[in-house]
Amino acid sequence: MKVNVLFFGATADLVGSRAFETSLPETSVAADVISLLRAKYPNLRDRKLLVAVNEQYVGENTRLSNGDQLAVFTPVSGG
Amino acid sequence: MKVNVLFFGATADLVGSRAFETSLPETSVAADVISLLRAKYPNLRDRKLLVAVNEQYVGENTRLSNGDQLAVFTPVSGG
Amino acid sequence: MDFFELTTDPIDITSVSRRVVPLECGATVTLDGYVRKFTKDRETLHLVYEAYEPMALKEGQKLIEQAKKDFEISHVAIVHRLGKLEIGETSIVISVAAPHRKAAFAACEWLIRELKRTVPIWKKEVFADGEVWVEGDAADIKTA
Amino acid sequence: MDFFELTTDPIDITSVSRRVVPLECGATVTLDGYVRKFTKDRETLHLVYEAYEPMALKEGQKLIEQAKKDFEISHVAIVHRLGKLEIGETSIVISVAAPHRKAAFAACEWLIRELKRTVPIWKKEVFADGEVWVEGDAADIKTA
Repeated sequence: MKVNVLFFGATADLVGSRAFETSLPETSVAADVISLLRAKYPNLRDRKLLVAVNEQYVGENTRLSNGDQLAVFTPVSGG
Repeated sequence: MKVNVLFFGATADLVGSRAFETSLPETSVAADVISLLRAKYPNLRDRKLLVAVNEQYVGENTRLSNGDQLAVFTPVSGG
Repeated sequence: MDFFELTTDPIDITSVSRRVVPLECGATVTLDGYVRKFTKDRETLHLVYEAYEPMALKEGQKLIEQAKKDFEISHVAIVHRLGKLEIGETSIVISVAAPHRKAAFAACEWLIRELKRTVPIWKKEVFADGEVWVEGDAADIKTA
Repeated sequence: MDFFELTTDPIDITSVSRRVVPLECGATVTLDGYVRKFTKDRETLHLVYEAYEPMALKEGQKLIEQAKKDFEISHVAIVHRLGKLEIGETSIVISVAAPHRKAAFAACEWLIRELKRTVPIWKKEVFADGEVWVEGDAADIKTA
């Protein structure tokens, strides 16, 4: 399956891009995407990262589906 | 000595006037004015009353001086 | 910079909360009190506020000075309206500016509570079926 | 009636705090956050806010719904600014209207604390000598 990952703020700067599309095995979970990103972007390795799937926060063990829109980001700092 | 007493809000309505001038013995304290007012205006008898002398809250035993400006009023309710 | 004012004119909230914005501040907490139409089922027609003005100004300044001692805040702005107020009109604005929001919240809450206890202003509620001067809770007023 | 909005335009505080005033209400508490020039001795030049907009709107609505369940309040209005903000410009306004002020204070304080933890918006501080994306405290975010 394919998923799209969005980046914002510090995460976009660390990654050097604002989106990333990737193919994953059918049984992948959110944590697999984090591992893949940390492998691909060493800047992310020591950062706390949160994951949203289709605009909802999810836990690391949440199963992904084809076409999911992910966002992976550092802790928010609005206000 | 003479003192002037001001009334506001509920107190002015209960008394039917906004000021009252009176002569007092030289050693009078704030409580004496309260007693005098309660005697003169029965409407005040069961009301909690605060006293200010020259725009400062005072206790019942505060000595008065000639020319003092008093205010006697029910608990405030601004805001 | 701080101010405590009485006015018979309508109060513009922003003109109070943003008249002074110190450069070390990042948050302002504003309490905006206004005339409530319904208290449970009882309908208010309007309110009337009356003050012992010179003493109210002194007591207001004292509150501001005390708040600035007790909380880590930079600036306090208070405007209280007097006279007749229609439904929805603002009777009081208290704005507290601080480097950080927690002190601003705490000081603003303290200021409105103390103001209702110590500043010589009285409120008359006018209902369809009568009117009443509201009596506050004056416990423990500090006296000279 | 309640609203959570994102905007790149300057925010007028009164237009947020007084856009809706329910008739059973008597108090509105407003938090107004803005760009602080000095944090201790360090000088900020400006801020940049960026959001994951569709998710921020959803998270903002969730906060409002939760606040209305947990506090005796009538109306919540939140506007957050995005983009580049100069010193003194307002980044956020949170207004809570309630019949009585205590619930409004409590809800407003809860809303800003939760917003800073859960709503996907990020702040970049630009100083004279560099810039940094501020990292928040994301402990215990509730996940689906």
